[in-house]
Amino acid sequence: MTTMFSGASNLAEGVDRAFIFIFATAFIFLIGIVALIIYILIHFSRKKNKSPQQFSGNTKLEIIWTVVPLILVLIMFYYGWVGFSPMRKVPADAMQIKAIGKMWEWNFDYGNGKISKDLVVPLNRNVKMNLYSADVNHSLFIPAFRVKEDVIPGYNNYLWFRPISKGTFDIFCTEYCGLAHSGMTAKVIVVDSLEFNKWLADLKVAASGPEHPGLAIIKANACLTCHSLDGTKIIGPSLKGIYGTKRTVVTNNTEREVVADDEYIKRSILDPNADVVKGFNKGLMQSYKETLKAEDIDKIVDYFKTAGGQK
Amino acid sequence: MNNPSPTAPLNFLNHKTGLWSWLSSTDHKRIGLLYLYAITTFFLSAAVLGLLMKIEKVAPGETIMTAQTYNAMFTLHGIIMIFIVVIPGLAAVFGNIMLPIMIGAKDVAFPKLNLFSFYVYITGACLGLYSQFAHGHSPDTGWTFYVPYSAEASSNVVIALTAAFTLGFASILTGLNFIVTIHRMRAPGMTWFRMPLFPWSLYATAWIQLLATPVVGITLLMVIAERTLHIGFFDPALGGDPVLYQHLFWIYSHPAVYVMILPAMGVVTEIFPTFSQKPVFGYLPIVFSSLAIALVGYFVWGHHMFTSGMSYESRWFFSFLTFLVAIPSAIKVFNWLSTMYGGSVDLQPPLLYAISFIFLFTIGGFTGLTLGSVATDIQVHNTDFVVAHFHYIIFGGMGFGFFAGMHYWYPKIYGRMYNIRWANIGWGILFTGFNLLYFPMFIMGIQGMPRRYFDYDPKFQLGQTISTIGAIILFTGLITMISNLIYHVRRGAIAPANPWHGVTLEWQIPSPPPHENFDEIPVITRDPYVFDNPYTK
Amino acid sequence: MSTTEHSEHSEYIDSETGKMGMWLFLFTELFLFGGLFIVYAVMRSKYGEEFHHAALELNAFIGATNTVVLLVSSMTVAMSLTAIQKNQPKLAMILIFCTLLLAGVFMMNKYFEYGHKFALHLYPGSDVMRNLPHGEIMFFGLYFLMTGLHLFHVVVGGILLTIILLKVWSGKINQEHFLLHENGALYWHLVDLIWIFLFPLLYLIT
Amino acid sequence: MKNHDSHITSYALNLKVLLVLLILTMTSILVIKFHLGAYTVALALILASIKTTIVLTYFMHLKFENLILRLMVGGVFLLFAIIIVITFIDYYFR
Ligand code: HEA
Ligand code: HEA
Ligand code: HEC
Ligand code: CUA
Ligand SMILES: [Cu+2]
Repeated sequence: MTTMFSGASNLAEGVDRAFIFIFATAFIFLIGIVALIIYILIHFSRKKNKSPQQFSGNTKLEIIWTVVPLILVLIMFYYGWVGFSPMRKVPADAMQIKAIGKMWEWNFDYGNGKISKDLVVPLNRNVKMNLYSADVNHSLFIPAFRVKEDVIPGYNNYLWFRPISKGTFDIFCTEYCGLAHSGMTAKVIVVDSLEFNKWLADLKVAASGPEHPGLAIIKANACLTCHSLDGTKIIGPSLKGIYGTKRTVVTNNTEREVVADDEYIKRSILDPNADVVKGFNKGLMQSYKETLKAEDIDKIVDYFKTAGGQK
Repeated sequence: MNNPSPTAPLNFLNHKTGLWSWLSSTDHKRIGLLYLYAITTFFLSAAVLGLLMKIEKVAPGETIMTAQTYNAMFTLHGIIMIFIVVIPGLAAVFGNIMLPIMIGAKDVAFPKLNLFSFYVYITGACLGLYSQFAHGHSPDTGWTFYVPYSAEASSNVVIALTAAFTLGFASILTGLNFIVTIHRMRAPGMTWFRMPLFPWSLYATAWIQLLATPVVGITLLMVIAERTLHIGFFDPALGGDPVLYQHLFWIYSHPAVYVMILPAMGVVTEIFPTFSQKPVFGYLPIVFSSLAIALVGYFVWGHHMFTSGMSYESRWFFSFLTFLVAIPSAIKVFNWLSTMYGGSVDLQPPLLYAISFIFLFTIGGFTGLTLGSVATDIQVHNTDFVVAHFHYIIFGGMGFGFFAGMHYWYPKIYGRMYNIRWANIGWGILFTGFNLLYFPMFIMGIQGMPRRYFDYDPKFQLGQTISTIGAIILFTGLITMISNLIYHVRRGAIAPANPWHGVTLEWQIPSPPPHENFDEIPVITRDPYVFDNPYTK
Repeated sequence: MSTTEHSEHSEYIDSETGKMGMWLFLFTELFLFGGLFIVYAVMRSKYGEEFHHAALELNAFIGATNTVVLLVSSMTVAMSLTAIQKNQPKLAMILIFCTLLLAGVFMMNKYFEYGHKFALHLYPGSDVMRNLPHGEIMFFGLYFLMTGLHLFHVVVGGILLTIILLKVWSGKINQEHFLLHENGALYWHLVDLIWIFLFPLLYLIT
Repeated sequence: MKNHDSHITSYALNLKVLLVLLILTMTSILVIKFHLGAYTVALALILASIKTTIVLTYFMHLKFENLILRLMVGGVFLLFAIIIVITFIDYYFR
């Protein structure tokens, strides 16, 4: 289970110290202010105090309550700064991992074509994440490590950390990036070095063979945000092995069964709301009439027919 | 709008009747009321969206709406609340109604321009709504319109941008009008430092409206150009710079948050002396802190971009300035407390709201400091912590300030009194619901719950559910408060000219004020807050 | 303070008040262009070389001519105000007319300049433009947006001056009441001011 | 209500101002030809600022306006300058 508020990286201590100082100050002031208000309301209430005093200022007090908060905020600034500055000083020996954010998933590239969906890192090793975006702004956020940096197209942003405890932690995307922004999550798994080396060695090199042109089109048009190719249901039905199967659809409010042939798949892409798959909502998928050329759709159909995500 | 009873003396509400006399009036008080009705309507509709979002989040997964709807919803909620409700908000309503009276003038400097800017505002607001219902998707970019997403999203972003642009224009015109009014129309003898503090806060606000709004105007135009002409200032594929957009956006939008809060500070600054029957403590420090907030507020915009990949130097620089801008706010809080200290404090609804303003604003302000510190902002940026921060400070600050002003000036504006008991009850429900709704979001934010999330990890379930319950309580409170006010506009007891024993000029004329405010322009001979006949029962 | 009369009843706004309103409006215009200048500054610091190269495409001669045209028009409009103040409405009308003529010349030049760019298919969104190096896309994007917005102001200023011309003619603007004239002139000077910066930044940095 | 207290700028002064502006324009065109590298921009901007000041003072009558208005104009330009400088704290150090 994920630990929620214990720091799991070397950077956590500095950040938490700043939190504690600010919250402690806030707490003291808030208590003081509330106490003073209650005192005033009781002691100077109109029932008790019928002759208000008429003073209207006091230079000494003004100076005190300008200088004291000033000193306090300078201390806050100081803690914030020292907590932050190590985040920008990457140790030279840091291991480099490329994090690729795209709508709406994370890919972690360990080099040599080894790409993983989860971030696996060795305990007590410095890790530098180089952040790349394939489309819009994202942001890589690992709460347990107290790190976050935006992933912006055209920018070489980075962050680094050294995990100091083993476990599995959340990764969130914290820059709004469209429909499935809240689904753009992943995990960090901190393991010890040996285990890490073994895991990396076993990590399959991403298939480098030529991709089916239909699949490329499917990827390029973000179909995969709503449709999986592995059987899981996302926003739309999974398209795994769809070709030739029987589908229960609702046409004009009547249920019927159709076979997913060329015709049906084309219709689903060009006029998705004509046959709405049972259990799914109408109107989510928009027609791709404007976006996809006829030959592209043929390629998609061919992909389902031949490769079809069969395995 | 208000039935003129046969015996009632002529006042601005009844000296002319008929809808057209309202829609074409250049009387600042009527324009202020038009704004009030428009803004209340928009506020309620956007608030309902907020409630719906909370209901969606009562449990993880999809409950009452899809992700697309949720995203469109927080976008519309944010756009309406920021651009249509809180930025014009207090200045357009109470500024319009009270500013000329408080400085002893018969109207603002450019009454026709004032009416014109109201219609610009309405046009912008309608465009904003239209973007929702026009053919195609509702915009789903968030109120910040960050590129490249806003340049690519297939929704009606251009209409929404045009709406924001138009609303900005209305805001500029209002600001312009107020600056000139304050410079040129003060009653004889009212020197700058004899001016009450609400006009002072409006003066500081107006400068921000005037000088910051055009920047966002041109920025939004650039995004429109980007979408329609494909120029690509912000599109990395064409060599543009997405972070530059963020700079331009926040150069406006940070100062804009002070457009929201400064008039609210002005309102409570009027309320504390009246209900303590005691001069304001530290008049000059309050004046200069308003000006300081307005000025320094221009230079801290980068604190919204601490994680955007800005240079290291600018990150700590902006952090430093952010802390400095907190000092004038601190000065104000302490001066308000000292104003009450030693007074004869009468805990009427306006004061109740003003005191809750201090409480909620302090929480919002201190969490603002948490966000201003770079190290901690890294953790809580774009999480529910930020959402809680700005709801505390906007709703708890500006919102409660607005309610305070509403309860304070209500008898003046309508010449009638609301039910005090129900006002207190409404406040109690509102205040409880408010804290239940937003406080858990601080905790979830620190734990890492990101904002603009349709769905969430089940470990946040408890906090989210409490928060939803809070939203429902808050909803009840709002209904109670608003129905009390609406009901008594016509049926309330007739209010005297000066029910709270205030000393500023608006209390020296009949309620409701006559059409031209003053039969004779008053000559001012002393400071604004002199209570020489201490009120004793 | 002289404004004791209620404004709904007074036909003329106090001139100090009106002028201050105009100046404040000019400030917002400055910040409107200011946003573009910020973008320009940032892009230039990124793409100095390419800006340099792209600027060569612009016709500095037309730019310089237009600068002179605007400066002269600024003077004529200032003089027309002097003429009104000295109670020489005829002269004032002639001078405003000259200003309008110069504005026309300015727009003609712009027409040729834009026309040339369009002939080369150099306009936002065109294929030619899209295939340029990044810095040059930025430069031309800024060029079109900045000069386009400026041109829009020239048109608005022209309309304003026409109205003023008619009012001088009908005697509504006279030695006693010339607030509108003064404000129109201020607006026209602003148009000139902005061009004073646009000219070196776009045409001269080669 | 009337513009009586307004200052009247003479025709001759207007003409002189125009001449100075034209000379400054020529200077900036000529200066560019010298290829002063990084300094050209600075120089062009300085010249433009001088021209701006002249237009503001004489054509726009700032010289004869009250102090408040002059302070406002100065303040607005200063504010804009500061905003540019602060933006460049980001870009310069990147
Ligand atoms: C009315 C609007 C308003 C106001 C007044 C403020 C006031 C402040 N805000 Fe807030 N803020 C917003 C509205 C506002 N904010 C909004 C809408 C956002 C989110 C935008 C978005 O992303 O959608 C935001 C986001 C935001 C961020 C960016 C967070 C992020 O995205 O990562 C930051 C960071 O610094 C910040 C800081 C501050 C600070 C330091 C103040 C200060 O001015 C507060 C000063 C007040 C006090 C300090 C309390 C009173 C003082 C005392 C009781 C005395 C004791 C004081 C001391 C000892 C110091 N705010
Ligand atoms: C003035 C500003 C303001 C106010 C008052 C509110 C009020 C509320 N907001 Fe608002 N909120 C914003 C400004 C504001 N918000 C902004 C700027 C954002 C950022 C948007 C973005 O990310 O782009 C935001 C985002 C935001 C989110 C974050 C979305 C996300 O990131 O996932 C949430 C989630 O809970 C939320 C909830 C609420 C709730 C429950 C209220 C409640 O307080 C509302 C209480 C009111 C009611 C419950 C209803 C009252 C109804 C009636 C009285 C009767 C109705 C009658 C008729 C319609 C006739 N808001
Ligand atoms: C916004 C989400 C979304 C996107 C993006 C999307 N779809 Fe769909 N799709 C759906 C939903 C929901 C359904 C089920 C309802 C229906 O049939 O209309 C569906 C149904 C389908 C079906 C019928 C499936 C079946 O089980 O019978 C096919 C085929 C299909 N989509 C293909 C595509 C292709 C190809 C793309 C990209 C070019 C795409 N979709 C993009 C949401 C989406
Ligand atoms: Cu990716 Cu949000
Ligand atoms: Cu801010």
